Amino acid sequence: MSDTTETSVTDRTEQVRSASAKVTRFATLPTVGPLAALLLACLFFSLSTDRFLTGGNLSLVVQQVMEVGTLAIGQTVVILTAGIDLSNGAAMAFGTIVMTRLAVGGLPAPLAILLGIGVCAAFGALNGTLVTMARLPAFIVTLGTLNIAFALTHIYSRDQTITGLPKTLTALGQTFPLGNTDVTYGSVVMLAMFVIGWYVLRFTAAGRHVYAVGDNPEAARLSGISTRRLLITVYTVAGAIYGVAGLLLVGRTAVGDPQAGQTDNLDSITAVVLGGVSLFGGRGSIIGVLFGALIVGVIRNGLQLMGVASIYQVLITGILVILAVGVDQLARRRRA
Amino acid sequence: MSDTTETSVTDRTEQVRSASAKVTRFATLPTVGPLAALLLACLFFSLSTDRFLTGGNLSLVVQQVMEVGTLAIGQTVVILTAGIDLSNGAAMAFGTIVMTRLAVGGLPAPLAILLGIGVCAAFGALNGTLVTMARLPAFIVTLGTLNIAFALTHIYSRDQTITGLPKTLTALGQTFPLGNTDVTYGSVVMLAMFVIGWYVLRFTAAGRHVYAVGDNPEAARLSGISTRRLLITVYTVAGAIYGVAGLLLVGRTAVGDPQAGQTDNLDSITAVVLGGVSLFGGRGSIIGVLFGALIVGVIRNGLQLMGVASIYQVLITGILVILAVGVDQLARRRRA
Amino acid sequence: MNPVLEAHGLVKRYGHVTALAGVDLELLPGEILAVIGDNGAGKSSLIKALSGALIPDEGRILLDGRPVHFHNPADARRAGIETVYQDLAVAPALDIASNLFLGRELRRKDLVGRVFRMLDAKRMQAEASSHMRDLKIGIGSMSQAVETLSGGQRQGVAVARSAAFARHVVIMDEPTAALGVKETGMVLDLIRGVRERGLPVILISHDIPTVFDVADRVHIQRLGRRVAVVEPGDVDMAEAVAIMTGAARGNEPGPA
Amino acid sequence: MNPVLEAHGLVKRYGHVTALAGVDLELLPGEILAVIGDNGAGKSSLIKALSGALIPDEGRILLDGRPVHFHNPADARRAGIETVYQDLAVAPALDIASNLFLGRELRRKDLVGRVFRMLDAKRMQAEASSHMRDLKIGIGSMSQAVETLSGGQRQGVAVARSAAFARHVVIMDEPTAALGVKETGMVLDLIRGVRERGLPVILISHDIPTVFDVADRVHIQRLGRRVAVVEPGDVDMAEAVAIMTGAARGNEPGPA
Amino acid sequence: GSGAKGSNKDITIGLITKTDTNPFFVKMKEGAEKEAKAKGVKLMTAAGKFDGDNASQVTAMENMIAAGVKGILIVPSDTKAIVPSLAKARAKGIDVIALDTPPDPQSSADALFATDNLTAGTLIGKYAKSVEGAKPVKIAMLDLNPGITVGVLRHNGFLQGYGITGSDPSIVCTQYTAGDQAKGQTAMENCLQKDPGINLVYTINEPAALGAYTALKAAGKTATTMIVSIDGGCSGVKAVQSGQIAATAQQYPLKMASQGVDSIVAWAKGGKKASGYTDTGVNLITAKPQPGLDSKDVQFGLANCWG
Ligand SMILES: Nc1ncnc2c1ncn2[C@@H]1O[C@H](COP(=O)(O)OP(=O)(O)OP(=O)(O)O)[C@@H](O)[C@H]1O
Ligand SMILES: Nc1ncnc2c1ncn2[C@@H]1O[C@H](COP(=O)(O)OP(=O)(O)OP(=O)(O)O)[C@@H](O)[C@H]1O
Ligand SMILES: OC[C@H]1O[C@](O)(CO)[C@@H](O)[C@@H]1O
Ligand SMILES: [Mg+2]
Ligand SMILES: [Mg+2]
Repeated sequence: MSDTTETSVTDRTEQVRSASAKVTRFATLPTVGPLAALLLACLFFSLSTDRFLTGGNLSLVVQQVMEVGTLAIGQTVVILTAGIDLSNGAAMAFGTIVMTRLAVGGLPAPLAILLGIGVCAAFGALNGTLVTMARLPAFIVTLGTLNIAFALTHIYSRDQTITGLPKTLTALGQTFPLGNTDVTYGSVVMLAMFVIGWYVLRFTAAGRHVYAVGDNPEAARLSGISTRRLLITVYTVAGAIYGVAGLLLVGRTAVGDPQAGQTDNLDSITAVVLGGVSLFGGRGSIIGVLFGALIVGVIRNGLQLMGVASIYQVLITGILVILAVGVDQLARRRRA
Repeated sequence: MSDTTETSVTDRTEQVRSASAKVTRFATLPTVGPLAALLLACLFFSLSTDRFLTGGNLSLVVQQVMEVGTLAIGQTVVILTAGIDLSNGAAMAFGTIVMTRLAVGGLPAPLAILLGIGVCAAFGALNGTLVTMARLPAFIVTLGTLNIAFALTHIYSRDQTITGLPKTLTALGQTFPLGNTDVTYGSVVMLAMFVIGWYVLRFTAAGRHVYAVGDNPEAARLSGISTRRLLITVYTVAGAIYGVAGLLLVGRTAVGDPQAGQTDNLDSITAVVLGGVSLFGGRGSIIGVLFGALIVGVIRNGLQLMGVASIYQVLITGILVILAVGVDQLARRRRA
Repeated sequence: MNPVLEAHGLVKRYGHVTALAGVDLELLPGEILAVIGDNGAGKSSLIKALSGALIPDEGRILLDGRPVHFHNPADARRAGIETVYQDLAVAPALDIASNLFLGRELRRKDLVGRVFRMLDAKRMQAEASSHMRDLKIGIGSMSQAVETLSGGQRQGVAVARSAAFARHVVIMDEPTAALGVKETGMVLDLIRGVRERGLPVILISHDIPTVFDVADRVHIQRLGRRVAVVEPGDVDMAEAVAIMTGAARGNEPGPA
Repeated sequence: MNPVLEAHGLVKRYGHVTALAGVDLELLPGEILAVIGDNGAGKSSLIKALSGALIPDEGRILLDGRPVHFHNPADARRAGIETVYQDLAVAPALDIASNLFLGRELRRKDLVGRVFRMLDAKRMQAEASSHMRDLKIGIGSMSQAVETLSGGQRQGVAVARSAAFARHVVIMDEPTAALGVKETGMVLDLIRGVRERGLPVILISHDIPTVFDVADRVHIQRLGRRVAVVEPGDVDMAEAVAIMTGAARGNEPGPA
Repeated sequence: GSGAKGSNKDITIGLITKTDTNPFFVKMKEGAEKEAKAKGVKLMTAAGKFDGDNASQVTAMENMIAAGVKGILIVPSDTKAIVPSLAKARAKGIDVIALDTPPDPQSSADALFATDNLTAGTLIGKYAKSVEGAKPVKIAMLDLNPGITVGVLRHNGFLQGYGITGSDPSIVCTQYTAGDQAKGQTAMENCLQKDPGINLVYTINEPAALGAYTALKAAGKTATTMIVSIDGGCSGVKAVQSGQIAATAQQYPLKMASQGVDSIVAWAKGGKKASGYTDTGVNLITAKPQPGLDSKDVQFGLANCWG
């Protein structure tokens, strides 16, 4: 055995690592796949229609995903803990009806907004409590609260669309110029929330705990993490985020719509999964989810710009969604 | 140390076991919870309205759940492997359109039925192939095929409800008298399929493998089970079962309806989870799923008989669904 | 000398399996107490009760002479008890440093740390590296996911964690089961080091020679009870094994 | 004597970690070949390659002198190779009998079995019981879920399975790591019994005394290569350990 | 050809319907496509996921504006909620025309091409009254969604035609169906549970009517119950022929579509912008005409039906 072999495995690996560390780190990022899929989709539509790659249109895509994108932030955190939230669209809808009705009824708009978000947070807290305290499966709990929120929305709104909203409520739907493109404030709010979510999940203890609980709840518990408190917090914060999504929706449509959000639960889960987050918890990045949400938005927008008939849009969306996650899978395998 | 201690742990336990074996076996059955919840729901509605507990009404409940119940059989098998199938309602709808259009177009009814079921099986095979060969998440794959099946349904049916069906296609919607109650043949078919599903899952090697793959896929693979072939088979068989559900639906409604099945994916998953099957795979009994499907049917029917306004039905359904799974959880804890 | 940690008459039943049938335990200050027993004797159940991972059906636990009721592992951790579980209790998808510091992450000391609670990833990586180096377990990078480690490397992570953070009592459930000769030696050194720091250690192991080498006293368990406590000087290994398997009588009233 | 199982120059890389760096192995008919090495030396990776659980990047495997390409564990199993994996590879929610017979369930011999493929649950329970009894592992009922077993009991299930079904080669990756003294003795007896049946055994273990007690030859691995093959009679334990840790030179060309 | 404002090829028109699942809208789309082809302009289509899905319609409008459409034809799903988006589009200089369903207020679109929905309701109300006469009836009303113009107009029209008010005790059940067959069936089942004696059913459209019929059939009540509806699609007229539906008010979606396309093209080429309401006509179709009531027979219905 020659002398050179005396360097331990540690040292050997350390050497190789430092050499190719940057490359690897990049390739290992769970967001590469979703990003690649997003860029491919953009490339495809840029080549298919020259209206796609304009500042105005890209800003529009972001604006269109702001509701589902924001919901997906809360959904991501819940799914990272190995949970699921079917109630998010319904809770959001109830929140918008609460804030718009109260505001139209004369309550100062900021207070109405706070109450609307608060109602959503309360739904989240209810979900979290049932999931942890009564140890019920998240799927059923949130299916139950979905029905409850849906019913309350229709009862409280008396099924009427609420119009004539004060300016404050629709402020986030306004735009400001960025270069020669108009950008909605709401888009900025969504992007900011993704950044905050990314920061918390990636750089704080609470974030690590979210991953740990989803990865191996027993290990998290044995490590002294209060899994119950964590889960209740997660669902409650997610609820509050849905409230913010509701505010963005009100900004965009300028009405309180009791029919809103009915397919948002599946849409937000789709963004999460397309973003590379595992439905089994503990794995994935929230930045991937932003790309996931944008993928869906880009597909819808691009097909529309290409003038594809609406039923064929559905067909092609089905195919493209599978392709997108296929690209992600390819990216993952390359680094395995 | 006294002599009596010389009996090994084995013997000691064996003794206790034989004594209380029957009781335990019963309490350990994962179906006790769903059954208890079902019975409680029945009890509640029997006390609330005297129209509930009649043969005619109970037969009606079974008939009303036969579509979702049958879909839930396929869904159960898929979920036991730690998968999920969002496409089942859409695949079923496409199957019904295929069978009804072909039959109305003059193809012999049995052949039309076979082709309809075959189309559903083909969708299942596509799902299974993408999930195993391309290793894509089941959620996204089946979301994609959901869209594809939905679009094909509307394109192929030209959005026309297909009427004037030959007798053979609607035969399963006919009734026969049982005592002084009329029972639909379709109900019997659904119950028979549950029994077959139970037999296969519980008493055959294939069934064990389904559980093993969902429980620990790596262990299953290392044990020499061909997990790929198993999964493709599971999705394909599930697809064929959705085709049968389509046939039952045609029997019940006597038309080919391109709009059918749109909420059936969530409804069938609900039945599965209410039935005590874990969404993480590998745990649960298909008999529980039958009870799960019936719970939803009983709640809907009972609230209806009580004359609850429909939006309040939604509200109460939300609450009752949570309560039902709470009862299941209680039953589980008692045996822990 | 008063015991640091005591258990009296702990009982734990799973259905009709009785894992603990009234077990007692005393851990004296600064000692290494080995716990040995056949598979299924209830060793893991015992230490799970001591570390709050399991709530016994009956019995009392005393820490420094005062009764304690651990409702969860966090309670025991707060009391300074660190535990290596037999099934390791690691989060496989998280990296080594995150696993080591799970539940007691280090925050940056600057403004960002205080106001925005930002973790000090660098310091955690560095400290993790140094703890792991102590064990000579040969792992490349602290940012490697635990699921990519070999069986022994994984065990090294769990052992390093407990040794690094214990303030009162260290409990290790078969910490060397997956370790090689060299690595086992390191862990034993580490256990002695912990004793040197004045902390008592409970060590569960099937490796009788090692146990007799390192332990001050040996608690022998059988069918969910303590059947003897012996000192390695007084009793030879064969005798201990005989008691453990029920071939010889221990110095405690055995299972009735 | 021609080897039953041979490997030549197996290489396996994970990113930039090289688990196997061109390892060779020969297993002779009817022998017990021990594989020892530090944590991370690539022992588990080696046997995974031999059992089809992992496809090596380079190298050849020969069974009875003929090249084989195992694409998955089922291929190796069909060739009569049974393996106990270090992480056990059991399905926790399934009962013991189901785990033992997983992938080769027994069907009833009557009409129901032939036509409706009904399993013979009774026979599987009974046979499982008898296999487990051989190991004296002390488990109550074969219908107990594996997740309710103690660490050692679980290992017993995996060991019993491999011994019961092997027709050609048995491979065991640290089969006694979690076992008690008595149970370890049983497993060693069982391994000798397998040899008596004429089947060769590959045994990975960190327990050097045991290895020297039971093995006919010892394959020493280091940094993903075989550095020596020794016979317990020719070399003493200290020497073997020295080779293993790199303190002494082995009888093979070491890692470059 | 080429007109005042350049070639027709440069003109794109958007059509947004409520859903892709109602044949009425499928036909409307086909009509628009045909007309667009004839005029040599491009047509873009989009639809909501369900009747009442405002969010998808808003998104579709935004995308069409981004695609540079000259005009948008829209069947508003939520007649109030869509208004802010209509205003945005019009502010960008786009010609916004509502089809089939008036937005609320109607002036929020440039123009409306639609059935006179109040009249449509009145026609079938009068028909039902003339069949039932003075007999006591139990009426079920299977409505659209709350507060949606087209639903409210037809509902009120039916009441006027029947000569009763909304609080009349003969109305034993009102349910929302979102104009969907499956929901229509559930709604009818619900109503029958409430009062098995129902013998007259008003339905917002033919999908709901077919759903109601299926429920009635399952309950064995088809012989004693009369269904009236609105739409006049080919399968609806066939249902009239076979007696499943007693009468239906026939609409002309192809007209709405083609007139809508024509009007946008005309404006884009320098003509006048259409404004106000254009009635696309409605006819009562029945196999059993009532004395004193204008109606067309099944033959007429089949000749003029769509789908
Ligand atoms: N969750 C559980 N459910 C049912 N039985 C259990 C459970 N956990 C442990 N047991 C049983 O309790 C007994 C004691 O288990 P324990 O894990 O404490 O043994 P141990 O002494 O640590 O064994 P080993 O040396 O094999 O690790 C065993 O018979 C085991 O099967
Ligand atoms: N999936 C994987 N990804 C990355 N690295 C891996 C993976 N599996 C194994 N390794 C690395 O390969 C090397 C060899 O691992 P292996 O499990 O074969 O070692 P071993 O000799 O069995 O060790 P032990 O005695 O601890 O079980 C280790 O450094 C390990 O970290
Ligand atoms: O759902 C209501 C819609 O249904 C129709 O009657 C077509 O079937 C439309 O005229 C109406 O807008
Ligand atoms: Mg143990
Ligand atoms: Mg190993």
